[in-house]
Amino acid sequence: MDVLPDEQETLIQETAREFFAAESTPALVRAAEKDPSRYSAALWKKIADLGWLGISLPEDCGGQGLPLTYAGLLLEEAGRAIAPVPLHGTLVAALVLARHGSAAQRALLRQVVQGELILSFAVQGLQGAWSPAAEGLTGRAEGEYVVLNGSRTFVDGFRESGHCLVLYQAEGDGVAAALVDTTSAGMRGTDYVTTAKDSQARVDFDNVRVPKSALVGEPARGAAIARDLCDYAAALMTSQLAGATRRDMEFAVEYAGQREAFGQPIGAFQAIQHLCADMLIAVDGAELLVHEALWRLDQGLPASIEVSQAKAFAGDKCIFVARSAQQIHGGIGFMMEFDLQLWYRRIVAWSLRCGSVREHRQQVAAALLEQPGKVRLGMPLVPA
Amino acid sequence: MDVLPDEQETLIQETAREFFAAESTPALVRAAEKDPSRYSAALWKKIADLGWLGISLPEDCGGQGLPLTYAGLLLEEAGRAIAPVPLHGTLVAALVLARHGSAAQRALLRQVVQGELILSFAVQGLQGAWSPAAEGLTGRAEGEYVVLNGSRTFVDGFRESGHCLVLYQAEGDGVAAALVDTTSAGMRGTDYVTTAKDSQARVDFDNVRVPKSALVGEPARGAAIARDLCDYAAALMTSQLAGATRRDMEFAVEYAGQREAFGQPIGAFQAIQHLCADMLIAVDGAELLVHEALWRLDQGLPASIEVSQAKAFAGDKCIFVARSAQQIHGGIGFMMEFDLQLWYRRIVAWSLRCGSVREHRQQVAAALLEQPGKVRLGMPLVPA
Amino acid sequence: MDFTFSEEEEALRDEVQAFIKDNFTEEVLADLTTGKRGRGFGPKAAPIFRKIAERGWNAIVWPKAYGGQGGSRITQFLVEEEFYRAAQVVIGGGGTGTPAVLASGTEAQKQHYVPAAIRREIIFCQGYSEPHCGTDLAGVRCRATRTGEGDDIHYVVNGQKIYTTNAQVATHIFLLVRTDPESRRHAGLSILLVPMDTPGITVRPLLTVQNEPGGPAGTTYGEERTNEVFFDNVKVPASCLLGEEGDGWAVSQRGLNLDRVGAWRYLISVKRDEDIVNWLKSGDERAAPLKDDAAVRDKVAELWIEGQVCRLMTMRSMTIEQRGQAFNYEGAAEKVWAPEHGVRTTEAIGQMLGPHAQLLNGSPDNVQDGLYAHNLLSAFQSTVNHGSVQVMRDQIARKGLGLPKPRK
Amino acid sequence: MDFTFSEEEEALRDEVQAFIKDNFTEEVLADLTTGKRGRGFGPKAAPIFRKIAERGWNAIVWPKAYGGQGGSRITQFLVEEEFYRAAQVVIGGGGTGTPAVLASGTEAQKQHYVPAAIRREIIFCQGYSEPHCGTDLAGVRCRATRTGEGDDIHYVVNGQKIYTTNAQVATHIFLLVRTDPESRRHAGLSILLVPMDTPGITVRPLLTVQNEPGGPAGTTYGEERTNEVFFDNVKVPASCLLGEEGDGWAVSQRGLNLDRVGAWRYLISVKRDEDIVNWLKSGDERAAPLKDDAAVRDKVAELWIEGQVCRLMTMRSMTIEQRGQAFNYEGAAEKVWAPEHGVRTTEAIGQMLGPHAQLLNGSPDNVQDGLYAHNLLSAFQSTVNHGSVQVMRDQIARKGLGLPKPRK
Repeated sequence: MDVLPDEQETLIQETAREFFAAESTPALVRAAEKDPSRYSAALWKKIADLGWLGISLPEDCGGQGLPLTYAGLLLEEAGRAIAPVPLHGTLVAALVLARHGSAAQRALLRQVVQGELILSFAVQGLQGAWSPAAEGLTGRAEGEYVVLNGSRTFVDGFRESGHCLVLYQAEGDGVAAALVDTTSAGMRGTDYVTTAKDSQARVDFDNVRVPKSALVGEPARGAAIARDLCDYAAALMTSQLAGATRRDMEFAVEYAGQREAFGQPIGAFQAIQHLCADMLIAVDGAELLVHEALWRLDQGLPASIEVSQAKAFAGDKCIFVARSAQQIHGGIGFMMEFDLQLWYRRIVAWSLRCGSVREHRQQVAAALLEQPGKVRLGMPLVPA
Repeated sequence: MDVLPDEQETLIQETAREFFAAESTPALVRAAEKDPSRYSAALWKKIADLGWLGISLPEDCGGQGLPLTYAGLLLEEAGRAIAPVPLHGTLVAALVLARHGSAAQRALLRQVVQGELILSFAVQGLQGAWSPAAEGLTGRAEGEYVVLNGSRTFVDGFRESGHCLVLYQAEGDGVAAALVDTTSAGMRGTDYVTTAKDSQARVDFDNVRVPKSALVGEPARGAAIARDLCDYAAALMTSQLAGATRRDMEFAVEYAGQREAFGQPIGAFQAIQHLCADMLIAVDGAELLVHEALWRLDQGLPASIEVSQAKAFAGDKCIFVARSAQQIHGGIGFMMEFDLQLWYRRIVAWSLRCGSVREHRQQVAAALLEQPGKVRLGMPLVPA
Repeated sequence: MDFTFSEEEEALRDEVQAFIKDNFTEEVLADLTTGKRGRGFGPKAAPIFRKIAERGWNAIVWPKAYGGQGGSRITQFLVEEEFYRAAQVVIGGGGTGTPAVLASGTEAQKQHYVPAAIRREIIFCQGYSEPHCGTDLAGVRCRATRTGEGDDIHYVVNGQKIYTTNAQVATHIFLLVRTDPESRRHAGLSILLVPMDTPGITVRPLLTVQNEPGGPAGTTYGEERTNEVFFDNVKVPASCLLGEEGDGWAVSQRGLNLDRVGAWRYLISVKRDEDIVNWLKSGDERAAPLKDDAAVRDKVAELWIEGQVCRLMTMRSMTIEQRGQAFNYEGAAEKVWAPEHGVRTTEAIGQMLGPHAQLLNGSPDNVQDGLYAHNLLSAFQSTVNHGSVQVMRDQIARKGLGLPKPRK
Repeated sequence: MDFTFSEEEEALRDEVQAFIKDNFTEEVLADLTTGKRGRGFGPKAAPIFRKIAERGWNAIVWPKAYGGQGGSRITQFLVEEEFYRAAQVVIGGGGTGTPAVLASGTEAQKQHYVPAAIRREIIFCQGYSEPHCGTDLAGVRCRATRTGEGDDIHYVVNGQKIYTTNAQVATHIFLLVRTDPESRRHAGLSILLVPMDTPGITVRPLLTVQNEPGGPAGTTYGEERTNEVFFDNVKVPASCLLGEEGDGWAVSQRGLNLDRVGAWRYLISVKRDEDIVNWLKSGDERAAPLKDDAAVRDKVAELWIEGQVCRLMTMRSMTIEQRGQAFNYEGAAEKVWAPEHGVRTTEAIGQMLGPHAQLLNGSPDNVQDGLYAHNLLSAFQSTVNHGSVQVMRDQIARKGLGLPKPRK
């Protein structure tokens, strides 16, 4: 038991922090918001050159084979700098493929690691529910193809991704996953306009024919694959969110230490101090929870409930922190020309993605109340 | 529209405040806690002598005929001084009898006004649900009698009351009410041990034969009578609770102004100041809500939702205020020999009586969501 | 106590609602939304304001001597509520300016400004905040130097204001300046009523987080634009001084009871409480599972009840005004409770809607044109402007509860 | 990062659980409950503490040189958690006293106090608070005057302490006194280790809100009794001085890292999270409708997650200790989060149980012997004792975030 980053973890984290601070400047973030792709290809290339896209991918896929906690720290740092790159979607899909993909699909990961192939994933239907049940998109077997019909929503980076890892309901076979070429006929992405000004899209499937070679894993493993996808996605989204939120808090603390009112730095007022203390506690809590979830995922232990705990907590508290940071800044925080809003808008979006507070709490409640036996904090729960 | 007490209301309130401050001392409260009856007969007599037991009863029942808001202000002041008297139960039952009772029952009210007859009421079953549905006690007609079987819980002042206004489910006839002589055979009260150290009891009915003359109102009006009983009870409990909570807050403010730490009165620290500000807002909110509810009840307007609003808000916020008052006091507030805990223990109990936060919010939600049409704040809602 | 509007008031409400139905057509509402984007109120909306002024509805509470109706504050509130509900229009006669002129102006100033403000020929914007001081206005540095002789006695203004909402459409700025350069804090300040077309005034737009894309009609928080206003040797006649020179702090406080409360503040804090209930009942497929979720229902009820407290606190403020009493802590309490309630509602709705709460105006799949997403971007602003909740809580504790100032 | 206990630690847990099962019989538990009522630990429980000491479980982390095991802080935590869970017993070796003696004592003092404390022959109570100063201990007035000569150099203590938990069973008091009468605030204080049987010491019981009736076994908050301790010309040998005279503030701070965190604090903050879930699943008729209510489920999950944060913050503190690092703000953060979480849980359960949450131990119809009702009476106490949440937040802001002190 040692819940803080060790030396090597700290080293990677600090290296990433310095890199992103230098490379992912607010000017770059603003430029990406105006770019149709919504990301910086130059920054993506630099990240790939550092080998970070393979940080937690197996060595036989060209990765570094480091534990998933390292990917989490990387996402925290990318989130800290609100780096405009499709890191989350690519890493999540790649991790699933590394674990469950065919040899051909795993071979694709070398391109991913080199920054030549962006991936996305698609889980939610029109209702927006975050669930491995894959509602809203059905697949019908037709010879050597599966024909997909329906919709996926909130697919981040769809437009720039070469392949999209799609969950669907296979007729008679339950949940299944396929790695779909995003240029397939009948597939149409429509960009959302989000608070984050990011690249989330709705994707409609109109008789999209997917070759069976694109299916991921055995049919019997569909539910497990879907579960993994949801767990990786929600956990790493929490990492990214926690990282951004910590930086946002630091902005507020810095500002409070400098800005004067009533003859004092406003940070000398107890009301501001106590607010900042609560902000720190909230970010720390989110970070501890997601570290545990990622560590368990990495160890191959059941972790869905730990993921839900982390995302539910972060979804609730990170908005509190970011809103408080805005409040401490007063009017200036609200101005487009001031950088703080760049963080706020993303924290809002990220806290809502990959499962709402309500949904993740429902998972935790079911595990607490629907499983037999007494519960004890510290003893893992199993999803109901 | 004028939502603050007018001159006459203020006069009554101030008179009651002075009276209770002088008469309902902490020493008297402590003595009553040790008395088997849990109340002060001497104080009850003085209140009766002032005519206050009839404050909002009709003049033809010996009352003063003042609007129900006056009874509310009286309960606030009694609550403020945590007066150990069965005022709430007696007034609630009397108000229902004045409105729905037979001539004989209304005639009893003269005894009530003179302080010679204490009343109680019984609504809840073993589940503790606060509802006019009268679950848990059934009445079977047998000739000129109704035979009651089942249980009632959280009946305050049962032991000292001469009559108890009981809700029950009449076989085939829905909800009904009866004014039951508490010495009836088969009726057994068991005292609860509550945080308030008050006189709440469980009352079991084992073939209790009640003459039909004891029934209140026409059978067809049972639901309306039950609704009135619940509304009066929850509203006036809120008044009592708000009054006690305001005093509790004042204790904390007084203490914060005097107690020194770190070279200042603790009330000079912004953290304490802001906490006190929130406490004031909370008490004001509870008071405004219950004033509106009582005013509407008095005007004969639908008021059940307004009552639920007031009780739900007070049930949530008054505990916050009282707990904060304890917190501001530090260790001393926790000591039996210090008076603050007398208030805290009652605020806990009263916030839980006559419907929980959860139950009252359910009523409000149903009125909002189950009734047709759009809602608008300021336009009354009808219970679903 | 009395918790209803009078029959006359309810009749007036009907009349106003009928007027709104007749006049606020889709076209006009679109025009107003454009206006909120900082490009003036447009040709379609302007005549309606004239009609409102003709009926006296924007001046019910002002004295008859200056073009008002000499009526009740409660009635004025009722009418303001209807207009704000229908079209997010604040019809009050001149915002901060008019009450201050009535409280501190000379007879000539009252005659000049008040009737014109009622007719909307004069529109004030408020020149308070400066880049280095937002909440702590006693730090104002914008300088006004008195100079000249005889008929040419005037002030020369130099400095900068920020967050000057509506500066782009206002005819005058209600300007807090430092007239005594040796003074500190609250002393040595004055109020000038400066025509915005005076040479040397530059207005620079400041775009807000609500600007790209702009919010839908009905978004209650956050203009898409506010302004910086620069003063470069601006010459202002001495007749523009409101009250005594050096008495600006007191002048700015007088008549400001209602700056932090009233129909606008109330409705921006509670409107989403109503909206989300009505949306849950709307039949939208995404609403159905939420409507029957007890956790959502519990939260909706909690928020609704909090909204009722907003309403009752507003009614309390109106009662105090109508009785001619002074606020103690009540305005500050409302300015804490209502904005923070608005934030709680906004964030709770975000949690109900989940990912859809990210989707702004113009996005596919958004909910009610992104109303709730736009709220998320800006609801907290109300906890900052017109006195932060921190400063308001200080006031409640000190004035309302008599708690001591920290020892120096 | 590593989020598991080692295999050895899990084996030890099994061993401890088996020990508890064998030894903490109903009789012993009843005896312990009586002990919590302030009447000593009783004859049945005492032998068990000896067995625990024999196994070294209460001294895993202390140095071998003084009777400890020289083991890991994490292992110590694990064992402490099991004992506190089973019987609300704090098995740590001597509470505040032992770490302070280890940190600041002479070799002779270490040899004298530590092994005896491990064997439970010495039990310290903590003499910090005085009636006029609870949180602000720098205001201590209890006087100790140095006097005498040669072998008879001693202190004469006069004054009063309050909220001295366990003074009625302690053998020694860890006493913060003012040795320099001219001193102010943190200067001029000293620590004396005073035998409680010294003439001139009077212990007066202070009954708490938990006392009538007493809480059921398993109530985690609030003793039923604490004490005032009066010192009337109490003669204390100079050898009882811990550390240097005048250095008492530093001595009291040293080795106190764990005063605000650890198994006891963690469990009093989270135990009800588990209890309410287990009760909801218990089949109690009153639980059934709650268990399926989505609002209850949402709240239970929210609290559970908060409880996990308590656990992880505790593990963070243990990690810092185990690594031999110093706390910055982490102990203070845990002392804010965990107690306030305990209050939130307690009040939320109150709202779930409704009227039954009023019913105390011994009442008909109560839930789990009134456990939750007793919690309602006292959960907030944890936000006050051992440093109030206000003072803890000050520390987080100043130490953890570097925010400035207010300007004088």
